[in-house]
Amino acid sequence: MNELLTLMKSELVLTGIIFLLLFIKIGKGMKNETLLPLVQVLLLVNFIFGFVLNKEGRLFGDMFYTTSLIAFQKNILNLGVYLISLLCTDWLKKTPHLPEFFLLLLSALLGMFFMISSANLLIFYLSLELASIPVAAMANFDLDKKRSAEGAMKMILSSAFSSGILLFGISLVYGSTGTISLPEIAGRLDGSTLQVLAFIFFFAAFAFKLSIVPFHLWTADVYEGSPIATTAFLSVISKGSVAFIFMTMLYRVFQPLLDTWYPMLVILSIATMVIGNLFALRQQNIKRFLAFSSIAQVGFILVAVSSNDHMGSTAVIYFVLVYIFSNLAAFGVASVIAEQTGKERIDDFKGFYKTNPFLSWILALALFSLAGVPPTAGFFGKLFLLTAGGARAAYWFITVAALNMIISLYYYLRVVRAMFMDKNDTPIEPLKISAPVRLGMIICGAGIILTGLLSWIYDYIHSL
Amino acid sequence: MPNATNIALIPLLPLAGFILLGLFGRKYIKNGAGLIGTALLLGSALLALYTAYDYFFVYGKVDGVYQQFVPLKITWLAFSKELSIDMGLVIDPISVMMLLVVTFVSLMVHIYSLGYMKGEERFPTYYAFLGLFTFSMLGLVLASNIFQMYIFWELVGVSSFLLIGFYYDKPSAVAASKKAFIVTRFADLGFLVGILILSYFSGSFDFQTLIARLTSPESNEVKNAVASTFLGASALTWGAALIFIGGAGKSAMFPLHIWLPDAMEGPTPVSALIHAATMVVAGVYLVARLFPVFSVTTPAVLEIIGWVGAVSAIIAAVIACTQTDIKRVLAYSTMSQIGYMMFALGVSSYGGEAGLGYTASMFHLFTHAMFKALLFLGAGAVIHYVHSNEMKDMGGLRKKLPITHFTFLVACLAIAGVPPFAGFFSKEEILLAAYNSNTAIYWIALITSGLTAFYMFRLYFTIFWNKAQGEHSAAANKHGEGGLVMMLPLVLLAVGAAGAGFIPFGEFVSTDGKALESHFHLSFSLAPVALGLAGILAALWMYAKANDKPARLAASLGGLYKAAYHKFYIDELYLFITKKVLFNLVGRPAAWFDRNIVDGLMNLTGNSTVLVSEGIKKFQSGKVQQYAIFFLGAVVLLAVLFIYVWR
Amino acid sequence: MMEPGLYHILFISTALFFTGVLGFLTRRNLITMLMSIELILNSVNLNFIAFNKYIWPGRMDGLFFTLFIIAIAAAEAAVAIAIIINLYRSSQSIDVNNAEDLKY
Amino acid sequence: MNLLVLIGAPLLTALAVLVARNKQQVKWISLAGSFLQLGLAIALLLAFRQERAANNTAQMLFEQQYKLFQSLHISFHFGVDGISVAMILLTSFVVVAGVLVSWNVEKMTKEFYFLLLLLGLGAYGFFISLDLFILFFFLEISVIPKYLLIGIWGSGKKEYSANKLALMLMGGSALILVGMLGLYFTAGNSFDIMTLSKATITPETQHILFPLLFVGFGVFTALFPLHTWVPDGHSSAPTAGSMFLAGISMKLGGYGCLRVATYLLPEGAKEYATIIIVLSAIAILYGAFATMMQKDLKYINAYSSVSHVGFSLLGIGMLTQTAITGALMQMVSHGVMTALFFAVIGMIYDRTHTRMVADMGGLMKQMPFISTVFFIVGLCSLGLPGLSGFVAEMTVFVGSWQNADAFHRVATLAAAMSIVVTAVYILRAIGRTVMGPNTNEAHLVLKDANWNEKLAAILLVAGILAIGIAPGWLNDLLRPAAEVIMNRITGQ
Repeated sequence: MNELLTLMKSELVLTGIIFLLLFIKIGKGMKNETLLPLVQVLLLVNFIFGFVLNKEGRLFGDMFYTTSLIAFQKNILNLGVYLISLLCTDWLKKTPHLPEFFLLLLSALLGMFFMISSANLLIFYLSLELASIPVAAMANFDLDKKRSAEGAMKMILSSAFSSGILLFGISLVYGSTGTISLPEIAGRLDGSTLQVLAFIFFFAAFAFKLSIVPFHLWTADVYEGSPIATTAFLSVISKGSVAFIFMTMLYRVFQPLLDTWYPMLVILSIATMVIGNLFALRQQNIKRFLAFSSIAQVGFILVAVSSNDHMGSTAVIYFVLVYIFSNLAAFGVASVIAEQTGKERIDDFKGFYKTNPFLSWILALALFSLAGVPPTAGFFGKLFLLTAGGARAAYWFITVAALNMIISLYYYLRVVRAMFMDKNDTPIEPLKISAPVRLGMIICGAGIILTGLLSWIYDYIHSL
Repeated sequence: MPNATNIALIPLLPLAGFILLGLFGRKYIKNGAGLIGTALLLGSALLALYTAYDYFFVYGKVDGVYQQFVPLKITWLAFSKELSIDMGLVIDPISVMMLLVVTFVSLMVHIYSLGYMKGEERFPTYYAFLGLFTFSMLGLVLASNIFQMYIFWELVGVSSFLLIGFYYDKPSAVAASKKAFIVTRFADLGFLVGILILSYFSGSFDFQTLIARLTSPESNEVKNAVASTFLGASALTWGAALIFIGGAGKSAMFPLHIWLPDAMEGPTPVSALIHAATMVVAGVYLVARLFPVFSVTTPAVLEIIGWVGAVSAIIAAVIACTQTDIKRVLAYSTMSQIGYMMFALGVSSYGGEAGLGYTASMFHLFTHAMFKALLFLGAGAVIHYVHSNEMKDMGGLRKKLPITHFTFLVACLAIAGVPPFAGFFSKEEILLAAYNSNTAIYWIALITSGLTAFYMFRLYFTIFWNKAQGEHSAAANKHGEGGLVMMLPLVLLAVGAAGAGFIPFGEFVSTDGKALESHFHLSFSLAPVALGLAGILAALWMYAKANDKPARLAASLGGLYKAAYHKFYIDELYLFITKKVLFNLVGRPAAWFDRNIVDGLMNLTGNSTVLVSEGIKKFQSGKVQQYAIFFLGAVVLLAVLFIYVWR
Repeated sequence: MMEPGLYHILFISTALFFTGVLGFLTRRNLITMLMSIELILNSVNLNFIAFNKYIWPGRMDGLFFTLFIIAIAAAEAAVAIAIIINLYRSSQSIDVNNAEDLKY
Repeated sequence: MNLLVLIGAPLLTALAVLVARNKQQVKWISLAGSFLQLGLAIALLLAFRQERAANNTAQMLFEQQYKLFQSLHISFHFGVDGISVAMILLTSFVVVAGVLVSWNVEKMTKEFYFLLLLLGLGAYGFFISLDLFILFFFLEISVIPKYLLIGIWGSGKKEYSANKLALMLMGGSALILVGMLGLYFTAGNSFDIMTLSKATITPETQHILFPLLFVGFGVFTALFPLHTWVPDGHSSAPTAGSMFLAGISMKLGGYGCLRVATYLLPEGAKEYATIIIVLSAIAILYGAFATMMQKDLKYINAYSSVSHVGFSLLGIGMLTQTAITGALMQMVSHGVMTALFFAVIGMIYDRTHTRMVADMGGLMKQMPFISTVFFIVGLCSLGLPGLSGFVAEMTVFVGSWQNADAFHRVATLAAAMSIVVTAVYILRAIGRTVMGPNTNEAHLVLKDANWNEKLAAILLVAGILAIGIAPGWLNDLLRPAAEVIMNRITGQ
C-alpha cells in the first residue's frame, strides 16, 4: 500500500488536483480570477513535489513501473504544464469553462504519466487514448469558432484512425508473441515478417503522434485551429511525452528489430526535417509557423533517437527540456499578442520592438534557441542531438541535419527581422503584460539562457 | 674605422625633420619649417662630407684597395636562421660618393626652396616630404641588405609620389603622381621577384654574402642556379634580369620611362632633386651595387643593360629636341644621360682596366647630378619669373636674370661635353669605355652627344636670347630674380658643374677598389667635342634670333618630327593596355562574374528552396481523408521497403 | 458443419479492417467515417479473440484487451460526436468537405 | 595571468551597458570597458613575453581547465600561444576603435553597444579556447550580433546582406560542426585540441574531415568562391560593424583554418594544399581586379579584403614555416588595416553622406587629418614598407618561394602580381577622393575628425606602424607557434 503511494506519487497528486477541480466545478463554482491563481499554485506545488521521494519499482504485476529517469521526465511535463498555465493566463481568464479545460488538460497529462510508466501494452493503449482524447476536446475549446471545431474534428478522426492502425499492430504483436507485457515481448521478438509488419503499424501510430513526415499532416491544421493554450500543450507536452515512450519502446522492446528501425528513422527524420522546414518557410500565421517548426524539431529529435544508446536518450530528454522553455516562450508571446490584438500574422509583428521591447527580446531569444544559436540552450540541445546521432558515424546524415539548420535559421530570422528591422507605420501598440505571464516569460528566458550554461543539468540527466 | 653613429645620423637627421614637421609643422612651426629642415640637412651634409673624407683619405684604403665596411647591421625581420632582412650601413666608394651627391644636392634644393616655395600653403608639409625623401634615398644608398634596399626603394617611390602630387588639387599633378608610382611599382615587382630568385639560390639577402656566393662559379649555389633553367635561360639570369627591370623602372629606362616627363608636374626643386640628381639614378646605383654578379655570373644581362641604356639615350635625345616645355626637355635629357650611365655599366666588366665603364658611369652620375640639378634650379628660376613652362613665353631673359643666365650657360656647356667642364671628362671616359668594348654603342653614344649639345643650346637660346628684351614683361612680375637663397645654390652648383671634372675619379671609384688612372687622349676626344660644337652652332643658327627656321625644319622632317614630338606614341600604347585591356577585358569581367555568377549561384540556392516550398504546399490539402491516405500510403511503403526490398 | 479455423477468422477480420479503411477514406459523412473506424476496431477485436483462442489459450490477455477496446471506442465516439455536433453548429453541415478551411 | 579576465571583462562591460541609464553612460561604460580590455591584452602580451623569456617552452601558456558536460568529455579548457596572443591584441585594438567611431550612434545606442561588446566577447573566447566545442560555441555567438548589427543599424539593402551573411556563416558552421563531430568520434570522444593533436587519425579520415573543417572556417574568412557575403555584408554594415566583421570575424576563420583544420589534420592539409593554393591565388588576383571596378568605397575595401585575406590562406596552403608565419602576420596586419580603412570610410561617409568615389574630391583641404589617415591606410594596403601590410606580404612571398617546384612558383608570382593591381585601385581611390579638385561645393564646409575619431585612428595607425617599423616582436610571437604547427605537418 505504502509502495503504491510512493511509486504512483505523481499520478496520485495529479488525480488529487483533478478531483479538487471536479468538486469545485460541481460545487457552487468559482470565478476564473480566483480559480486560475489557485490552479497555478497547485501546479507549482505539483512540480516542486515531483522532485521529492522518487522511488523505483514496479506495480500491478509489472504493468506499471517507474524509475528516477521516468520521474524526471514526468516532472519536465509538470513544468511545462505549469508554464502553460502561466503564459496563457490572458486566454484562460476569458474562457467560460476554465475548470473543464484544466480537467481535460490534467487528465491528458495523467494519461501521459501512465503512458511513460507503462510496462504493458494494455496500459500503454489505455493511457495513450487517455492522453489524446481529452486533447481533442481541448482543441475545440473555442466553441464558437468553426476553425477550432474543424481542427478538433481532424484531430479526433485521424487519431482514432491511427489508434485503429496501432491496435491492429498490437494485435499482430500479440498474435506473434502471445503476450502484451513489454519485457516479455522484447524476449520473444525474432524479426519474423509478421512482427516487422506489426512493428511498422506500431511505428506508424507513434509517427502520427510525433507528427513525423508523412504522418504529420494533421498537425498544422490542428495547431492553427485550436486555442493557443491547447496548441502549446500539443506541441510541447504531448510531443515530449510521446518522444519519451517512443525511445523506451525502441530501445527496450523493439531492440531486436534494430536493423529495421534504424534505417527507417534515418529516412523519416531527413524527410521530417526537410519537409517541416520547407513548409515553415512560407507560413504567415505564427501558430502554423510554430507547428511546422516543431515538426522540423522532431526531425532533429529523431537524429538523436537513431543513436540507440544512453547518449541519445539523454540528449533527447535534455532537448525536450530546452524545447519546453523555448517553444512555450514563443507561444506565450504569441498568445499575449493574439489575445490582446487578435493578430496572428508575422507581418503584424513589424516594428514590434519599438513598442514592446520586452516581448520582442523574449520572442527573439526563444527563436534563437529554437534555431540553435548560442548562447541559448537550444544551441547545446541541437548540438547534443547531432552528437548523439554522430555516434553511429553516419556523417552524411548529420551533414543533412546540419544543413537543415540553415533553412530553419532563415525562417526564424524572418520573425526577428519583422520585429527588429522592418518599418511599420501602425505597429502593435504597447501591450500590458499581467504578472503571471511576465513570471512565466522570465522563467522561460532564464531557462533558455541557463539550461545550457549550467552544464550539470545535462550531466544530471545523463546520470539518471 | 667608420663611426656607425655618425653614418647612421646622416639618414636619421632628415627623418627627424620629417617626423617633426609632419606632426607639428602644420600647426605650430609653419614659418620656421623651412629653416628647421634645411638646418637638419646641413647637419647630415656635413656628416657626409666628414665620412667621405674619413673614408677616402683615412681608413678606407688598405694596401691600395678601398675596402667595404659594414659598421652596423641590425636584424629587422628574421625569416629563418640564414634568411633575414637586416638594417645595415655599408661604406664603400660608391655609397660614400652617393652620400655626398644626395646630401649636397638635397641641401641645395632645401635652400633654394626657401625662396621658391615661400608663401606656399603647405610649406611645412613640403619640407617634411623633402626630409622623408632624403632619408629614404640615403637609406637606399647605405643599404647593406638587398631587401633593405627594396624597402627604401619603395619609400623613395612613395615620397616621389607625394612630391609630384604636391599640388594635389591639380588633376594633372595627381595623374602624374599616380602614373609615376604605378609604373615604378610595376618595375619593382620585377625587382622583388628577382630578389626572391637570387636569395633563394644564394640563401641570403645580405649583399656581401649574396655577391660572394653568386660570383664564385664553382660554388654550389651557382651550380644549382645554373642547373635550373627556365625558357632556356638559367634561373640566375632571370633573377638578374628581373632586378634590372626594377632598376630600369626607377631610372626611367626605355620602355619604362613614360612616367618621368609627367613627373615634372611636381615643384621644380623637387624635379631637380628627385628626377634629375638622385632617385632616378637609383637604378644605376643598384646595377653598380650588384655589378660583380652581373659581370661575372650573368654577362648576358649586362649586355641587355648596355643596349637598353644606349637605346634610351638616343630616343630620349631625339624626343628632347622637339619638346617645347622646358622641364620636359630637361626630363628627357635626364633620361638620355642616365642612358649613358647605364650603357657605361653595360659595356664594362669586372676588374682593372676593363672596369673603366663602371668608373665612368659613377663619374658621370656624379657630374650629371651637379649640372642637371643646376639646370633644373635655373629653369625653376626662369619659371618663377615668367610663370610658365612653355618656351614661347620666354626669350631674351639674359639681362633680366643675369646670374641664372650665367649658371645655366655653364650647365649647358657641361652637359654638352665642352672642355673643361665636368660633363666633358665623364662623357669622355664613357665613350672610351664604349669604344673599347662595343663599337655600335659607341656610335650611338657619339650621335647622342651631338644631339645633346643641340637640344641643350636650343633650350638655352630660346630662353635667354631669341626674342628682343621685355616682350614678355607683361607676363613677368616685378620681383626680379629671386633672392640670395635661390641664387646661392645656383652658384654653388655651377662651381661643381664647372670643376667636378678635375676630380681624379678613378682614384676612388673602381670595380675592384684599386686605383684606376684615367688616361686621356686628345685624338680620341676630338670627335665628340667637334660634334658637340656642331650641335651648339646649329642651335645658335636656328634659335639665336626669332625666325621660322625651326618650323621649316620640323616641316621638312615631317613624320619623324611628329613622332618624336608625340614621344613616339609610347604613352598611348600604355594607355591602351591599361584602360582598354586591363580594365575592360579583365577587371570588368571579374566584377561582373563575381556579382552574377558566384553570387548568383548563392542566391539561386536560396530562391530555389523557396520555390520548392511553394510547390509542395498542395500536399497540405486540408482534407482529412487525404491525410489518412498519406498515412496509409506511408505504412504500405515502409512495409514494402522493409519487408520485401531490404530483407 | 466444420469448425471455423484461425485463418477464416483472420480473413474476416482483415476484410473488416480494409472495409473500414475504405469507408473512412471514401465516405463524406463524418458520422459514417466514425462508423468505419468502429469497423476497424472491431476487426482488431476479432484478431485478439482469435489469437487468444487459437494460439495463446493460456492467459486471457486478448479477451481483456478486447473489452477495453470496446470501452475506449465508446469514449472516443462520444467525444467525436460532440465535436461533430459542434462543427455542425458552426457550419450547418456534417460533410467532411465543408471542413477544409485550414490548409497549406 | 588568468585568462578568464579576457572573457570576464567584456562580459561585465556588456552587462553594465545593459543596466546603464542613458546613452552617455552607455558610451562611457563601453569605452572604459574596451580600454580595460586593451590594457588586459597588452598585459597578456607582456606576461607572455616574460614567460617565454624565462624560457617556459610549454606550447600553451596560462592553461586552465574546467569540467563542463563531463559525460561528453567537454571541458572549458583554455590557454594561449603566440598566435592567440597576437589575435587577442588585434581584437582589443579593433574593439576600442569600434567603440570610439560609433560614438554618434543615436538609434538604440544601448543595444548597439551591447551587441558590439558581445562580438568582442565571442572573439576573445574563441582565441583562448582549446576545446573544439567551446571554440565552436564562441564562434557561433558572434553570428546573431552580426546579423542584428547589419540589419538594424546598417545601410543600403541591409536586410538582404544581413540574411546572406547569417546564412552563409551558418552554412560554414554546419560544415565545421560535422567535421568537429567527426574528430570527436574518430579520436576517442574528446573535443580537446591538445588531446586531438596527439591522437592518431588515419589519413583516410583526415581526407574526409579536413575539407569540412577548412571550408567551414573558410566561409568565415572569405575563401573563394564562398566570399560573396563579404562585399554585401561589409558595405551594408554600420562602420563599427564592418570594422568588426573584417577586422575580427574574418580572422576567426583564418585562425580556425590553421589551428583546427591544418594543425589537427596535417595529412588532409597536405592532400588539399594544391586546391587551397589555387583558390587563394584566384581570390588574390580576382579580388584585386574586381576591386578595380568598384565605385563605392566600402565595396572597394570589401573586395580588397577578399584579395588580402587570400594571402593568409595562400600562406597556410604553402605549408612552410615562414609562409604560415606570414599568413598569421597578414591576419593581424589586415585586421588592423582594414578596421582603420572602414573607420576612415565611415568618417568620410558621416560627413559627405556619400561613399561613391565619383562624388568626392579634394577632401584633403577640408579634412587634412582624415585624408592623411586615408593616405596611410591606403599605402599600408598596397604594401608600403614601414607599414604592416608590407611585412606580412613579404613574409608570405619569401615563405612561398621556399617551395621550389613550378606550381608553387607560379602561384606565388600570381599573388605577387596583385601588388601592382592593388597600387592601381588604391591610388585611384585616393586620387579621386582626397586629392584632385573639389567637385562638390557642399563639401567645402566639412569639419575634420572629432576627438573620438582621432583617437581611434591614432590607435590603429599606431598598430600599423608598430608592426610595420619593428616587426620583430610580432615575428617572435608567431614564428615559434608556426613552428609547432609545421612540426606536426612534417611529422616530427
